[in-house]
Amino acid sequence: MDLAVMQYSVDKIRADFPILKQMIRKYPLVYFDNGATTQKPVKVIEAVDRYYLTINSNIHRGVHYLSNEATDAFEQARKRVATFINAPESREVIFTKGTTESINLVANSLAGFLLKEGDEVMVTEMEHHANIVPWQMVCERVGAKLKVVPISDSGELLVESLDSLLTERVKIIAFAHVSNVLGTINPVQEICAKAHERGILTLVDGAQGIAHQTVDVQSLGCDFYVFSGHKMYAPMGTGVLWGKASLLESMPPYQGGGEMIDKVSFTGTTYNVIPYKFEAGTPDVGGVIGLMAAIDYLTEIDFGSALEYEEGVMHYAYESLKQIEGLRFIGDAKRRTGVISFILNGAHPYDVGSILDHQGIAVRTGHHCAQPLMDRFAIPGTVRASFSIYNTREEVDKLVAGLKVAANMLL
Amino acid sequence: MDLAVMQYSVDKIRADFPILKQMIRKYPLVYFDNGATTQKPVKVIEAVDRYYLTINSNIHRGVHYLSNEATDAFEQARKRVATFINAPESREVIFTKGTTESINLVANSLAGFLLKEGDEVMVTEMEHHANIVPWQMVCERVGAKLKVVPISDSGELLVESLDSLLTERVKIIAFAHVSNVLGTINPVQEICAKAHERGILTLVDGAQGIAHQTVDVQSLGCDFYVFSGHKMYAPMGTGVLWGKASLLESMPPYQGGGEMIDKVSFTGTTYNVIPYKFEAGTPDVGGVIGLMAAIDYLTEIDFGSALEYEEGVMHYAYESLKQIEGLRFIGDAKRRTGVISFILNGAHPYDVGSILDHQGIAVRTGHHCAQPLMDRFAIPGTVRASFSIYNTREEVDKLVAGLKVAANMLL
Amino acid sequence: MNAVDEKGLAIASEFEMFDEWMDKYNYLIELGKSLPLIDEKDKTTSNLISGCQSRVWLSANYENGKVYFKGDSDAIITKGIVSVLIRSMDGAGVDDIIASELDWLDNTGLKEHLSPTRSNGLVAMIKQMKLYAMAFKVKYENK
Amino acid sequence: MNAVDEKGLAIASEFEMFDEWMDKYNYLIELGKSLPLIDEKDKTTSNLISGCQSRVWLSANYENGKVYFKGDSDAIITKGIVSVLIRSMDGAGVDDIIASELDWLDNTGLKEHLSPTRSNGLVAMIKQMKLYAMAFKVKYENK
Ligand SMILES: Cc1ncc(COP(=O)(O)O)c(C=O)c1O
Ligand SMILES: Cc1ncc(COP(=O)(O)O)c(C=O)c1O
Repeated sequence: MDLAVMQYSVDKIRADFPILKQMIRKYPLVYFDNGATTQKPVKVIEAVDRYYLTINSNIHRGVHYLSNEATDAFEQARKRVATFINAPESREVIFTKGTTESINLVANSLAGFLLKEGDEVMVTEMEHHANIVPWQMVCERVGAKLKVVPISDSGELLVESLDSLLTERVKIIAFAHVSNVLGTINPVQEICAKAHERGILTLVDGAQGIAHQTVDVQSLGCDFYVFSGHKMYAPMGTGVLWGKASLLESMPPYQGGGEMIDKVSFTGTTYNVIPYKFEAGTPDVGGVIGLMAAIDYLTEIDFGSALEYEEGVMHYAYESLKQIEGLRFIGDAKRRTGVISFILNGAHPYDVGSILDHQGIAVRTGHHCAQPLMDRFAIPGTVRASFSIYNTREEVDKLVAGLKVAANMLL
Repeated sequence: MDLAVMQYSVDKIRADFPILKQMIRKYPLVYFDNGATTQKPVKVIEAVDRYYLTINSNIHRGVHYLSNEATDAFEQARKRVATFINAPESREVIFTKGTTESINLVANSLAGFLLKEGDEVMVTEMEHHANIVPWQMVCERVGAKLKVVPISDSGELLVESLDSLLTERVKIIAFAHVSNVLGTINPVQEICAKAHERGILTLVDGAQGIAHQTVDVQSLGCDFYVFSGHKMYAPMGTGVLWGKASLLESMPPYQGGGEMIDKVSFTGTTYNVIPYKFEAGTPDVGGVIGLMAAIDYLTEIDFGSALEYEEGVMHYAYESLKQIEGLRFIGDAKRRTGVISFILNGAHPYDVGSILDHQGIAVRTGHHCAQPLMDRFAIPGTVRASFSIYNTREEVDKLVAGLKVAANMLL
Repeated sequence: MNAVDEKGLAIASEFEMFDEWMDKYNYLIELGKSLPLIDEKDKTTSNLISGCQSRVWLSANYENGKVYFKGDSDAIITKGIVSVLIRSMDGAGVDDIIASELDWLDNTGLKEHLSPTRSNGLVAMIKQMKLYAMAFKVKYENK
Repeated sequence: MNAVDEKGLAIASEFEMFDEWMDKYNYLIELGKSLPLIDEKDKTTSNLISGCQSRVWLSANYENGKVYFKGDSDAIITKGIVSVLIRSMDGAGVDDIIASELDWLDNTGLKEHLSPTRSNGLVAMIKQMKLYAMAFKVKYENK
């Protein structure tokens, strides 16, 4: 094949995302808020439409044609997700409405079952609230304790500290694959190995990992991997919990309802097999089909080269932002991806974000649902630019120019 | 206005639902599985598309334009839902992924808070598993007991029995507005009055009520009303929990994560105000906007006359089905709506459903996630035809003809 | 090709003759009626394969290197398919049953009833038939 | 129209003069700098209005039937809007503050910062200003 054909064409990719042509306040949209949610390619939007226009129906146990078609598509999506993260079996893939629900599911299912009074749950100082609060709530309920792995000033986990922290009281360690503030890529394999040596379960919050890494749950070596579809080009309201079959099988269900049961009676109820045991109620069939379409899209454009391209843009952004006087990066880990956090010294992130917005540039500002991390760095918040496969160097230039305007106005 | 113009035109309505033009096994689709999920009007599909094509963004706390637009639309939808069910305040409307999640939320939030060891939860013999299993699970956790209101042979709640059943140990009674098997419309006001006299909370499962009744939560007099968007012409994966503000405010949160917090630290976390306290994580913004579009659509076509029309078709269906030899209705309450359940004596529902399917007619067969009700009537399942505002008398005729074919083949 | 799939292909060709679904289903229903029925006393819970939509009973015997099945279902269409499956495997050797791929089911036009999500007990029944064959192999042919 | 909204309309017309967002925001930032700052010692938690994006401090005094406000914010744009709001209400009577409708905010082009979901403390601050007025009314004018 011609090399030119094989090369990643960001123009072609951008054409797949109609929203990128929007004008915001008379400026062309520059969207650097991908860590919050990515935009969706037209193929995803169309796949969901096609579902509603041709086979919409409630799934499972239907005797009629539409119901069978919809069920087949839904179960097809499960297989596609399994392949995407290299899960050994598709029944290990549980559809949720997002990372948050996935973590709540695991935390609550383990409460009382694995987690007892006096036990400990380990999280890290760089976690998103979604990977802190569910554990806090569950710990409070069962009388367990939440412990925290500290990080360095450069925003890296102090992995050495695990040797003393991972005592026999610890039942599970839950940590981010990639930090949504610092961009730090955590050494998942190393942490999982340390945990498993001691018989401790591992949950990896892949909300930011899934869109910036090719994920292989088997080589990562974790017990649970969770992520949100909407951060990887799929519709809002979609998410995944992957877990090892043997674990999921032994865990009690989370929500009760239709579909997750085997037999219900007032004298006693028995539960369905996985994955259904954890999928109570009518799922978002359209959303899940959109998630499948997103995976197909990423495969089609060659996700690997897309990520390589994205890394290039991000690297360019680092180098460019470095030139701005008074700009201070928050997070300086050796292995980083996806997001760049910074503050303009002397300017409040809210002001910076507002002024960028007036130039059509979308960034996120604030604590990014990681208040403990803000406390760790003694800052009220950061400005965060987060990247995707459709961002360009020209957009980075606009961000830099916009920041100079902000600096001029604010400092 | 001309009377002819004001009249309900089912042809016009059907034109709004593109899927109804599908051919199934060479027959035009006859969709009588609306109780499982309704089809979606093109306006709903387009509203969601428009969201993804123009303002898709993560909501709340954004400093940028798209985020504000998306947030405004999301909060607009909350107001629209509040108006639709006549809720006193829009902050009483909590978005969930469906009835099942709404009930799990209430049950779990009340566990430990209101529900303690020795207490009782009351449900009825006609409940969907979604309104049984969450309560069973929660009762088991806190050591409470699940009690059951019996029904008559005609499928009506024995409301008199409440006088003795509603002891002071009962903390909440949860029951269906409309039974998804029998079609029975329960006397919500009467039950709520009896419960409130005794200081007992009330939760109404409106999954089947919402699409077949105009719902006014204030006049119903309940404490919680829950339903699924996908059963009322909105996208899959959408749902609502309405609850009285004073109650919701005092209840502890259900899931933990972003958005539902006020301040997070490892020494202690405080929670946000309602409705946000109960909306952890990124919601299905597109779906919620679709739900708003569905409400707008129903308002536009005059939901009241649509329901009147639907009742007419259903009445016609009763009269027509009655003529079929050996057909036995399951459920014969005085006030009924939405669904008709029956069995062809001597034929298994699965066989009947399969043969109807081969004639392009979609019905649901089986236990309809109401196994205790099946046990009550000592049947393995029923054939269920469920109705919507786009069904016609001609479709009823096809159902009747299809059933005669089934009877011929099977009996 | 193994003996089970060979027999199956022949059965499938019977079904391929029908142009009309109704004729096909009438034939299926007839087959259901001629199913070697499981004895009432063998309709135990251990022989029951529970699906949400319909229930299937299945028993198996081993005789001189061959496996013989009996079955039943509460739904007649399910029963017809039980009958088809039993016809293809009845009297076959354990290895043929274990090795069978059942691709010919695609040709019968009944495939939709054999989806894992249909929950009529049939998918579990096929698995059960193979499990019986494996169990007999271990027990009587232990090699 | 009450005195607060009258003053507000005049303030809004200042903003309407700007064609360019940058000029408007530069002006807003200037306003923020000239805000009658709350004393450092009054920056207590009880005077703090917490938003996720920025924080606002507000204090109020009652003198001869009139209410006087001081405020601050850690973000300068928020501070500018605090300043605008205080200018419109400062020295007004309790009834005028309570009755004010603040529709003129629509004309400033700053409305987006005053969305309840923006969470910068400003919506809560407006509520707080009115609450102060109501409290003073009850305390000093009890009618
Ligand atoms: C690291 C991390 N974890 C969890 C979440 C929560 O994801 P969601 O809101 O999709 O449930 C996010 C999203 O912001 C995140 O970045
Ligand atoms: C009465 C009733 N309750 C609850 C449910 C569950 O609704 P969902 O699956 O949308 O959560 C249904 C849907 O079948 C129902 O009919």
